[in-house]
Amino acid sequence: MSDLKIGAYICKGCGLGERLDCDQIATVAQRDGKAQVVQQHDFLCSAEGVKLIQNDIDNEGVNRVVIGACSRRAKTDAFNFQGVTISRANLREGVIWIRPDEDDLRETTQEMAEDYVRMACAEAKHSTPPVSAQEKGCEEAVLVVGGGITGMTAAIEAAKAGYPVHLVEKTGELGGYVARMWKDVPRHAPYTDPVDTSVADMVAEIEASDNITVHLNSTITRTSGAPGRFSADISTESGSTETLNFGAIVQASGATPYDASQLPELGYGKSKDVVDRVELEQLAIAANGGPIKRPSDGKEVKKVTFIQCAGQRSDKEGHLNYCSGDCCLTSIKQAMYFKDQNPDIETEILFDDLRTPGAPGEDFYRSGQDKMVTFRKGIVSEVVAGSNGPVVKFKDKILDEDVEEEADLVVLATGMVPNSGVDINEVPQNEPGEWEVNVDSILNLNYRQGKDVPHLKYGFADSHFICFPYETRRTGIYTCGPVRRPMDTQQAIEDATGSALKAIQAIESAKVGRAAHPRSGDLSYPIFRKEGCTQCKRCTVECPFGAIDEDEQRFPVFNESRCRRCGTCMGACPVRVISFENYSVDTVGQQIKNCEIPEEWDEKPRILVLACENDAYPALDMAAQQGNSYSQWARVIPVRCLGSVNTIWITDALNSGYDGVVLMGCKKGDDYQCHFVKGSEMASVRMSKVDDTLQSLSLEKERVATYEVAITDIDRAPKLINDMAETVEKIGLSPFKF
Amino acid sequence: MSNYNQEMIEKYRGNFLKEVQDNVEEGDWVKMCMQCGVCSGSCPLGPHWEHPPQEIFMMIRAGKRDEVLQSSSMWMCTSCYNCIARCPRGLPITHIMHGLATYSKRLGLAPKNQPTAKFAQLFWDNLTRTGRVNELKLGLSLYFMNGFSEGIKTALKMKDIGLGMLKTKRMTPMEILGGHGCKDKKGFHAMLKKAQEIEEARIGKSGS
Amino acid sequence: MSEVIATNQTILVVGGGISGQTAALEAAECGKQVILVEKTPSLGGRVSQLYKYFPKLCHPKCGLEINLRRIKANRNVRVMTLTEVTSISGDAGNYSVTLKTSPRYVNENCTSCGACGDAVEAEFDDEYNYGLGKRKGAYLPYNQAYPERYVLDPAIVGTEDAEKAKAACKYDAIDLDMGEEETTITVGAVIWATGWKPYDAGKIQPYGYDRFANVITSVEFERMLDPHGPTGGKILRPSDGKEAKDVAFIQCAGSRDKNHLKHCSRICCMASLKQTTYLREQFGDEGKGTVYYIDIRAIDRIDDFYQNIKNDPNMTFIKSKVASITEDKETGNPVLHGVDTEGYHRYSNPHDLVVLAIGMEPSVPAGDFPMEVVLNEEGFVELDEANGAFFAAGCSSDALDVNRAVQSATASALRAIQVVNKVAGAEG
Amino acid sequence: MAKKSYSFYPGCSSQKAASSSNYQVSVDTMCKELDIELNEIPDWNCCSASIGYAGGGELPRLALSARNMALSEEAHPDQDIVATCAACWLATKETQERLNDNADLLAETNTALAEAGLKLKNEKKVRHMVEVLIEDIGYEELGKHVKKPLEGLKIAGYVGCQTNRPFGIAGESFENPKYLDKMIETVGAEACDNYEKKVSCCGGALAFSEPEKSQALIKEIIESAYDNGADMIVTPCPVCQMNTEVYQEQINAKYGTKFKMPVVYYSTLLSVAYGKSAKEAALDGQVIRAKQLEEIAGK
Repeated sequence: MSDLKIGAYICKGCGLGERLDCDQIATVAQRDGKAQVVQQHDFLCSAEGVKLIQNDIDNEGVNRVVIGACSRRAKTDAFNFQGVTISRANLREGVIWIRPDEDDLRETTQEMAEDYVRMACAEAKHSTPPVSAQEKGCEEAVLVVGGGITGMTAAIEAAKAGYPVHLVEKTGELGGYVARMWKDVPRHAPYTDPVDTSVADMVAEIEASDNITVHLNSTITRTSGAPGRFSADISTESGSTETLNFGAIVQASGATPYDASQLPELGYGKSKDVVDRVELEQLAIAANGGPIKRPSDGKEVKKVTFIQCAGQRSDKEGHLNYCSGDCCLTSIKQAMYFKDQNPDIETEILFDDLRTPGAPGEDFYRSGQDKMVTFRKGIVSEVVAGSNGPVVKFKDKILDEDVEEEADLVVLATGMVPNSGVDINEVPQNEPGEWEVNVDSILNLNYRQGKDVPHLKYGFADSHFICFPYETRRTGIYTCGPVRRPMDTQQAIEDATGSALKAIQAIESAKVGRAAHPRSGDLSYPIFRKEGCTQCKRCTVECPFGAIDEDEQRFPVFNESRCRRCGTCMGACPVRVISFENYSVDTVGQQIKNCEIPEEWDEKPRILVLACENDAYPALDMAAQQGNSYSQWARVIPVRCLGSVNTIWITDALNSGYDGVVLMGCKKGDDYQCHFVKGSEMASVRMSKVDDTLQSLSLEKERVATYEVAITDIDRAPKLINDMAETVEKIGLSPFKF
Repeated sequence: MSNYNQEMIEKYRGNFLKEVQDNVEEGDWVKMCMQCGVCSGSCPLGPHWEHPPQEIFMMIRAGKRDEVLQSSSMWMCTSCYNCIARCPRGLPITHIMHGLATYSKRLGLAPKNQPTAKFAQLFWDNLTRTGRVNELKLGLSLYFMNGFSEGIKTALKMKDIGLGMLKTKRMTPMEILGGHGCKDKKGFHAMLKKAQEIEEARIGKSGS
Repeated sequence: MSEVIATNQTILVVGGGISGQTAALEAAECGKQVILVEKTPSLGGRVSQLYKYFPKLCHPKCGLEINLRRIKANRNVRVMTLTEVTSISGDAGNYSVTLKTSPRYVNENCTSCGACGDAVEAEFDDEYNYGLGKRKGAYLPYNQAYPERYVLDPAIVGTEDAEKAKAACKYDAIDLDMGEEETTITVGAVIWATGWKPYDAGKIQPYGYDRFANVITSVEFERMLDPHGPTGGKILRPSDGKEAKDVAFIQCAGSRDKNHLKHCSRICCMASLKQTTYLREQFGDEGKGTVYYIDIRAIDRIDDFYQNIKNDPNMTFIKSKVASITEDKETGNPVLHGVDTEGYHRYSNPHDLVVLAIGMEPSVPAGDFPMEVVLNEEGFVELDEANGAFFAAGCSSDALDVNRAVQSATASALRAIQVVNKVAGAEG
Repeated sequence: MAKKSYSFYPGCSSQKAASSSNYQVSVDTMCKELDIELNEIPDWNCCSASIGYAGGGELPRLALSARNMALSEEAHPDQDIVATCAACWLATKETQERLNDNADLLAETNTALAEAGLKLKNEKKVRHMVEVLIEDIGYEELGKHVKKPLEGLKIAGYVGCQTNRPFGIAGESFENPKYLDKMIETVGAEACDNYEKKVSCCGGALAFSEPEKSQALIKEIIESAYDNGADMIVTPCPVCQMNTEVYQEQINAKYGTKFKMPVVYYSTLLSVAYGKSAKEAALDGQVIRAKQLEEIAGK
């Protein structure tokens, strides 16, 4: 890398030229910002303006580009230069749009603009253009854990795209739960009749594929590494272990049918003729298309009653709180087993809400009705033994009456329990250097934070479940199928296909050292200075993605391709030995320091705003776009995540005379909205300790405020800044102005 | 009649849904109801129904044979077709109601004093006599359907209306003497007889 | 327009909503070349018009910001707005696709400074707000629009307004001579992510959407909540601007109905449950919601969202498809008529406002596809070998929530990659 | 416009001295003006409306309408069947659809028809007179014949049930059909836009057997017309017309109302606007006289 050379480019378009003294700004860039090249342009984002900059890069050796124009969110197509750092001083959205155009405000508006240019130059000075990480993994194989319909699909689809796959199944055969079904719900129009499960076809396809290696009777006894360079021990029942390398992992560990013996009130265990959904499949397989016979005496079933939501959607002890999603379709399918064999068999489905969504679902429901399956909105209280079979006691909600009905067979539509391995909050990881296989774990990760992918509510494996359903907190490991959300076969197949793509993407990204979601493509990575490290473990504990391990001396071990570049480790580090090339304690710290702090008698406070770059910062941009305004005293710096905010920035700011600090991050807690999951939570914990700092400086604690700000808080975000300005006015300026 | 009822009870042994499917006009639609209740809420006579259509469909599935067939509810139907127009599952509810009414009557289970049941029969009898409705005779037989003295009372109550109609020549006492009718009464009656026979044969056959 | 470079290893993604964005990005981040075409002037689709997502009650614009940033940063994705596909011919791995691009009348010079918008006078119904508000004839489709460029409404071209806009622009960004352009490109696979549109509520005649001001659709209700939407984020009745504190939600408005859409639109139950929280958010204990439903389909692990709302004493659930709505002329209140089927109770309930949980209809009607495609009866694209390398993503494949749409889009990206990888393999 | 010819099914109530004989008079007047030829189906029979169900089963009822259609095919093989009565139209059209959908039923019906020496092909359309006016003549042409615009009159278009559901008029909705309003405007009068009871049921089927129930419904229909400032009601259905007109006195007696709302047929309205005499327009058939129309007709 050649010598650092800053080029500062000041745009005069979009009213900047009229509202600001751009010559003065150029002078500031040169004088304070130490920019070697400074240019002004009437229309910087025009082809001509872009060419001007590119020319300086190509011919003048400019390698730190400072652009004083619009927000970093705007004109990204134009200001897209390779091999240099780009710092954007937000003069448009951040200054002239957010401040009223009035003569007596010109001075403070100009000060804002000048500060932003100083700050951008300071950032430029302390950044280096990121180059991708050293530890590029180049393994191409995908490890698929779980040989059910989900895992088989993931394997087949990844192989079809040309990637080698190892499919690990703990039992002696592929197919999982679906293989134990007589038939499945249709997956293609017309959605009218039960169809073949297709397990046999898939097994044949897997066996025929050169790209897929199957490991039966096998489990994963240890997984280490990172995307592009995972290493997994595949151990068989007989005790042999094979260690193989992988680029990415798909966890398709599925779900276990709920244990119906927890439902004695529904007659399970008391009457042989009360069965769960799995047992009904077995009865159907045994019947092989002939009459289904009941377990107690082998009598042909003439009347069967299905009880929906058995042990589900209930907060009773031992029940599942959730809806397993596929049981309505499954019961309709199973009722059709009877009807298709003999239309005179009475089949009744007792439900609370019938859940057959989408086009396929509703078609299948209608088909069930057409076959004269009887649907009844009824809440079952009890199933007891009768003289000829189980008696179902229920309340018919439509007819508003209590009913007792005898049936030959009762089927409990029981739910699914995810096989998500161990809960890392409950099961501590082995100490570094020690290792013990946990038989309940799916992946046996050697990660510092625990052996499996973190769990969400009700034990489902981690997944961001709205915009980015595949994002787990373990980079390169993708959960799919019912382990992450209850789902039917059709959805599991779709989900598996998606997860196979994510695995392939992780492999391709790892090859070139690019970050995974949400900073996908980011080439920066954490640089760690071991000398200063005190082995405090905060970074390893706080990393939302479990990317950092510990060596035996308790020094952190960074795994770049597991890292999502949020900077939470950097924020956590008390001795500030962690940084990124283009985002570090210095790049932000120097921006803070390079803002001019007026003398106390000027009565011009300064408020530092650290805003999440994805939500709060765009909210402020959009506020500007819509003509809102906020205090001229504010200086806003975007941060990757509030989790990356190191308290030193706060302390430094207060020490150097800032009068207030506002932190804007995302919602935390169960319904967190932080893209880095725990970043904003970590920040709030840290900030709660800032009070001590304030106390030690004899400063009022109102001077630092932390808020949860959403991207839609277009009115609120400016107001929060103004609130701080008012607070400062009330309590007075900081005494730390030198 | 009651024999027929007994026959059906034995034939279907509690599977009333199937009985309806086999024997009631458009009865094979009953299974398709999803209990949304839009029919019940759409009926202009709604408040007068003991059991609205959607509930009747549920009762059929729940095997409440007597309660359904002896109900006066189906006789509330005015054939306004609101329910049909709105039913999300496309059930021809009006026709099912008519079908249930017919079936209950055939079984001898229809409520004995249901006025519309009587009127509907009178109407049918009236029109099949000559092929066309004789409004005057229909009116008179209606007034007297509950006996002579009731009939006089009703006729008196309705006399102003009759007078109005007479005055505007929209009614004529001459009609009592014969009035309108088809010429080919023979063919007309033979056709109806045949249709009746075919239908009875069909019902007798069904479900067996 | 600069030349579009595409080969039979390029993936064409049609539709710039959440599904199309996802499919394009997931493929591009695997290193594939992608062309993303969008019919309207900007990316975002339906989700950009939502206030919040269930079940986390987070803001769709947050995920949209991430996706837009990914698109801005990725050189493998080329975005073409105002562009539609008019025909597709050829076979999997080698399709010839004709694209039609309508004029924006604004070129790349646009800085989105807004001067043109200030200069013009004519106003039009704002599509972004489902017509609840107005926008100018020169406009930015919405505050997060990408590309962040203004558009001229074709209706002002040729009028004085267009000249005013042109005169106001300092950057020579307004080009009134732009015309429709046709481009033919070669691609290996097509991902069809054209999404859904709200069913035409006026067709559900008994609910009087076209007759009663205070009967609105769920998508319009979402716009009301936007702090910068047509009501400034307040839940107000269109008839008189009064706060609507007692709101009825009618489920299956157009869905599960052979007179309208035969299918269940899946999202509407959760959407209404979510919208009941807006009442709490805005009016506290004074907010009252009543949900009229056939079945509450709060599927899978988010059933607890339903349970929580059911336990809220201010929220009432009535198992009933509302038969009809009339209007109380004095109060302007819509009055809902029907039967609570649980035990047969008739009701005639007045509410301040009625929100129709409107169904999802495939955006592209059967018959309007640019090639022959296997659809189901409801008009959704089936996953079928006969479709070759034409893969549906998101709501063009079924009525899906965002989570499932994204899953579907990700899966379709892999299916497309399988095709182009095969082409690449064959070509060495 | 060239003469248009149809096979006509008048129905029982339109016969001489029957309850809607006035309807027939005004239809004849209107058709003459519009050059519409109605050829009566020879020897037609009653359709059994929708009340015959208790006595007749499904097939006998279908046979009734089938006979009329077969007779029409025989006598006027090239002509669509047109009915003026809503119930007649509905019963016939329903029969047509049922038999079209179900080949077995058609075969059975033909077996029955054979007893009367008839056979049904079931090919010609079954239409309501209103459809002829809207689709074959058109509003514009209807307007061209107006000689005396009915200015100053405010009229509530009461569509009722059976001309509206389940088939209705093409392009119109079940809940808010607008064709009567358009006709009202075509003849120069003002329509009540917001007439809420436009498609409410008058309880026709129960008018005789349970009059208190049907009269409660009629009361609302009349009341709403008054609320909307209507001078009169116009309707396309003889059952609706009769029910809403002749029971007003009884309703007044029971509820203490003072209803005296004329209820006329669209054909009467058109006839008056076309400059025909009160007698030609059948205004003498009104039990509640439509004085404003009489005045116009008398001018």
